Amino acid sequence: MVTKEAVSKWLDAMTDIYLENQKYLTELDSAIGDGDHGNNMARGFKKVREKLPELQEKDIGGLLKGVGMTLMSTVGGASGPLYGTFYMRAGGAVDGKEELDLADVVALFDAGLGGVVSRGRAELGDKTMIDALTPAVEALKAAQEAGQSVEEALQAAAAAAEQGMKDTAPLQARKGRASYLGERSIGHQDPGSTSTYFMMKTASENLT
Amino acid sequence: MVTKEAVSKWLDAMTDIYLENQKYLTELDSAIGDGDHGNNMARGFKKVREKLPELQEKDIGGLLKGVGMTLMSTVGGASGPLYGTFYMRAGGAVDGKEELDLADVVALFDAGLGGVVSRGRAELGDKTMIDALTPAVEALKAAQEAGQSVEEALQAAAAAAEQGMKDTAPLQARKGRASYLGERSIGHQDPGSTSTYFMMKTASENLT
Amino acid sequence: MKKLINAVDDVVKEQLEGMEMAHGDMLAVNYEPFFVYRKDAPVSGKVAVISGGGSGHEPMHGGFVGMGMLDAACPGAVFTSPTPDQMYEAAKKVNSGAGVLNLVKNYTGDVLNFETAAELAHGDGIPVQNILIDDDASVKDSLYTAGRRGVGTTVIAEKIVGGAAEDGYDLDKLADLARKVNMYGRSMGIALSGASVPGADKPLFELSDEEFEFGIGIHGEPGRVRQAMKSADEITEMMVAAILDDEAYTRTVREWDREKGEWEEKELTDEPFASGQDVILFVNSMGGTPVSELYAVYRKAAMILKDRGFNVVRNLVGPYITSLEMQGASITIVRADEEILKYWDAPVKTPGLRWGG
Amino acid sequence: MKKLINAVDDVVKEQLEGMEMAHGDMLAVNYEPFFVYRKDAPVSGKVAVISGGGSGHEPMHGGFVGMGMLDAACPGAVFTSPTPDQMYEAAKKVNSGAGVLNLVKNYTGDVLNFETAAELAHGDGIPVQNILIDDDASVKDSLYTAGRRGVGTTVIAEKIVGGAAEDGYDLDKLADLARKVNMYGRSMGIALSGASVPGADKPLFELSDEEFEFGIGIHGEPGRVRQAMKSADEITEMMVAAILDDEAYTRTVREWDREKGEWEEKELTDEPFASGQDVILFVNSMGGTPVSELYAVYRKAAMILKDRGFNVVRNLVGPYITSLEMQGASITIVRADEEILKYWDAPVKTPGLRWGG
Ligand SMILES: Nc1ncnc2c1ncn2[C@@H]1O[C@H](COP(=O)(O)OP(=O)(O)O)[C@@H](O)[C@H]1O
Ligand SMILES: Nc1ncnc2c1ncn2[C@@H]1O[C@H](COP(=O)(O)OP(=O)(O)O)[C@@H](O)[C@H]1O
Ligand SMILES: [Mg+2]
Ligand SMILES: [Mg+2]
Ligand SMILES: [Mg+2]
Ligand SMILES: [Mg+2]
Repeated sequence: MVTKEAVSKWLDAMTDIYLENQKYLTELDSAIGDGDHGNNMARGFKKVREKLPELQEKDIGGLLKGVGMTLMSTVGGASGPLYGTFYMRAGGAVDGKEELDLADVVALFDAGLGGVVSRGRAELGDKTMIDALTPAVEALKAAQEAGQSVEEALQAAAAAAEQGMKDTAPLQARKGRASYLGERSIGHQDPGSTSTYFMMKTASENLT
Repeated sequence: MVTKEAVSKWLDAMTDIYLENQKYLTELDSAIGDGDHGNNMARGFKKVREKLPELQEKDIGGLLKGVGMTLMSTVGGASGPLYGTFYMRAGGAVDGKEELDLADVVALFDAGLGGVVSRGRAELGDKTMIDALTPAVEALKAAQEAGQSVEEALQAAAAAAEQGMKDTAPLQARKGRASYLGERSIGHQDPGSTSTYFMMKTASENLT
Repeated sequence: MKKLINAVDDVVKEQLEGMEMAHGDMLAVNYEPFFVYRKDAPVSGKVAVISGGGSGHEPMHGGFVGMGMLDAACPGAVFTSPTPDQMYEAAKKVNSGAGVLNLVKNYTGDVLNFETAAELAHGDGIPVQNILIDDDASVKDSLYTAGRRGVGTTVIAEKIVGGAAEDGYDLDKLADLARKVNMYGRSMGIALSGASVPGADKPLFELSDEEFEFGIGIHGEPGRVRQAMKSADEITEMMVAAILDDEAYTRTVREWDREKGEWEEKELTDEPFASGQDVILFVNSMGGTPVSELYAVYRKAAMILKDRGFNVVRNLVGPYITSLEMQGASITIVRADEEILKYWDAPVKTPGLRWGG
Repeated sequence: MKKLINAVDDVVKEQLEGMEMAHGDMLAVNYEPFFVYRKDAPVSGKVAVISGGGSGHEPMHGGFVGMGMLDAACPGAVFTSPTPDQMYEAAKKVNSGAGVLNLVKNYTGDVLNFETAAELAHGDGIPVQNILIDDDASVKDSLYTAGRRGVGTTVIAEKIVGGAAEDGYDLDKLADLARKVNMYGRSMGIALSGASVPGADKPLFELSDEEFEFGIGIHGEPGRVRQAMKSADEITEMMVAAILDDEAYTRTVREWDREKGEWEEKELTDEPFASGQDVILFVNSMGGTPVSELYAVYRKAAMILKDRGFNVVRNLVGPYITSLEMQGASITIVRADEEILKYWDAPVKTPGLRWGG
């Protein structure tokens, strides 16, 4: 079972990884966007870290919804409402819970993905965070069907996200700022899919 | 005797020398001014060349006054009214003449110098064109007293102007734009004294 | 990348403080969350007009807050869309009861954040509508992109919609006018240099002394093509041709259905320009290009328009929608009719645009 | 050095053409010789106000031609004073019989050319006076320099003198007001980058990413000292201190004696600023610095003025007296009294400055 402490550890690890990779994400965004994705994620998760003590008072659903609200009102840009919606929906899927089993974990990420799709209306292959998130959720579902552990499932999801992220490089962007570059977006990895991979990677290392 | 043709040749040679040295004069002005002295002189004398056929109809006095009017209305900046006044006064000193003897030549440059001083109110050593023009006029007067030829007198004047020009380098400017640099103007040769030296040099080569 | 700033994190806040200190007669600033609002808001009976977007485009939008233009402007971080709480709090502050019209530049971030804000305002019983500005003719295909970006027409729309709001238009009529101005306007931009966000150690893109970027947005995004540097006349010809020869443009936008409380998709088609039309010609600096150079561009643009049978009936020349210190310019042409001209000419009193009254 | 220009020799002419095409409702342009004049000049019974100087400082001066400000502006080549025939022809065009006041920035070239022009106008029976603007506090000593340069106070003086001329001041009263505004104003400027004149292959001075130039003029002249780059607050403190702590400044100016038809020397002394005074605070961009950064400077300047007991009663923030695309800013502080405020507030309708009326 995944405890609330594990979820907090995950959020903490995510803050670290976004701060460590602020420059890297921003560089990816400079190549095909406006060079702020790293700053956006760092600004958002610094605020999450600041609020964590207070948010931890709630159950896991409330905690994640609090994260969503925080990102929504500090990140801005495209990724702010998208990740904001992700965590709000993810929290909604595990409302009232103090612990999560694999079914809860799957529901959490699946609901988050649904939120991102309904807000951003991107399709698979548009070269967005969806391209990392969708295979990750599929991997979680496959692992669940195969009767694997939470740990195994999240490891498979992180690997799928990483592959999805890498697979964005050859794509031509059709959503977000990168779409304005037309063919010039080809050959660059999408920054949002990269921040999503970091989310899945830290999940696999902490949600145990 | 200096003929009107010689005066025309002088104006023509001056046009050439200012066009050839447009960049050089501008560079001198960039160091301690606003980087336009070469352009100003070139603009003015291109117009002089254009008007020369028409101006040549007049006597030498009228010709030089026409040059002054032309410079006055095409050069602008500090050098426009200064050289404009120079040639207007110089022309006034030889009104009605079709030929010049040494006394006329001395009177011409002396009157020009007087015009520059009364317009610009600079003193010797202020690091301006005065610093080349004053010794040149003094040399002319000395040559006249020593009973030299026009050619010898103008050669002495050109040499004196050159020395005066070089001697501006160690001076601190007290007039014109260069004065705003304070001590930073020291070590640079004054652009206006350089254009004055070109005037005297071409005079010595053509007013024969 | 030298700038007149203090700590990078304080840039937006301090610029807002300076604005409030300089223009306290016209506007005030809310600091948590950030929004600039009309000193006398809410104006009784008037629909409130709100806009917003990333900072770095000044005077847009904060400089357009005041009588006859915006009731509130919501600045995000530099080049980053603002967050929904800003627009939501601003709406609550400036709504007089007649509702709020949000003018939203079409960037994914702006659209998503303004949509969330509209949902929140609606939840509070505030009549609300979002109208998209998407006039950047450098973006060709709406199917394979996030659609045309909102650029120069935003300034023109804020002025005209602001004038009509002052004159008592209700929310639906105002939304119709805003949609029309947007559909009548098209823009093209070029850059001679890149812009660098505060704290960055290099510009977002770099151009050599021999090239310029054609078809740029206003966020330091690189444009569509990089070309060998040309004369002002040639560059202006390229820009004007791109606007006048632009074909019909169709896309699907989302507007708010206040009855159902949900987003409604609408297909809109902008007709191409046609000879004989009256137009407003707006020549804009990207920030680092001085107004003197804009006049060279204006000259050629006006000549081409005249040659092609258009009547330039109004104009605007200056730095109004900028991209930090980027050197470059944009041209916006907006077809004008009687209603548009009436509200273009209406008095306006803001730090950035001021006439009449 | 990329610019939006065509042939270097046509730069000024084409910019004037663009200006005339854009602002034909307010002004017209004479092309041989160059001057911009008020559409409705000569204005019956009104003293005409003329200014001029090198091009490259736009909107000054051409952008200030119109109701309530200048009757004519005479642009020289870029960074080069205009020639006397321009001011002389302009004077003949705009003189209504009430005479002409020339506002002359103190640069050797401007002074000499305007003096010649005044002599020519006088010769034609036009009542004329030249008033010098010499407000640049970065120039310390009038004995060992050509005296203080005319910078930001020029804009303020053109507005106030233009307002008073509109109100019927006669030539002598107008000259007194112009002299007073100049003596009440002081400025300081800094640059973050150099400017390059059209056609030049490099800027007039170059600054590394780690330094700025303190005490610059508006012609791309290098300043007095080069320093390590600092924060906006620190730079603003240096500029404001240089202005407020500047001591009494004495110099000899030449004004025209219309009776005698000759130049008369006058010794003038500007008093230092004193706590408790009302002031106009003008924060200006040198061209390449966007208005957003000016607000950071304005914020700190206004705070310092308040701390030191001054009342900022009016302000102006934007690119008004520029140096091509130079990045940098200047601060001008002008002591204000009732007469000055009356004519600052008076309506003005020019391309560059517009309010009221
Ligand atoms: N419509 C969309 N749906 C899903 N993800 C999107 C969409 N548009 C953009 N993104 C993601 O957002 C990322 C950019 O985020 P960010 O740089 O923070 O915002 P902005 O583009 O507003 O500057 C892109 O790399 C992409 O993965
Ligand atoms: N008051 C003065 N009297 C005589 N010569 C002067 C004076 N002021 C400036 N000059 C000369 O003018 C030259 C500069 O001319 P120029 O660059 O054409 O004009 P500007 O300084 O207006 O740009 C200086 O190098 C100096 O020799
Ligand atoms: Mg981005
Ligand atoms: Mg010079
Ligand atoms: Mg962004
Ligand atoms: Mg000059």
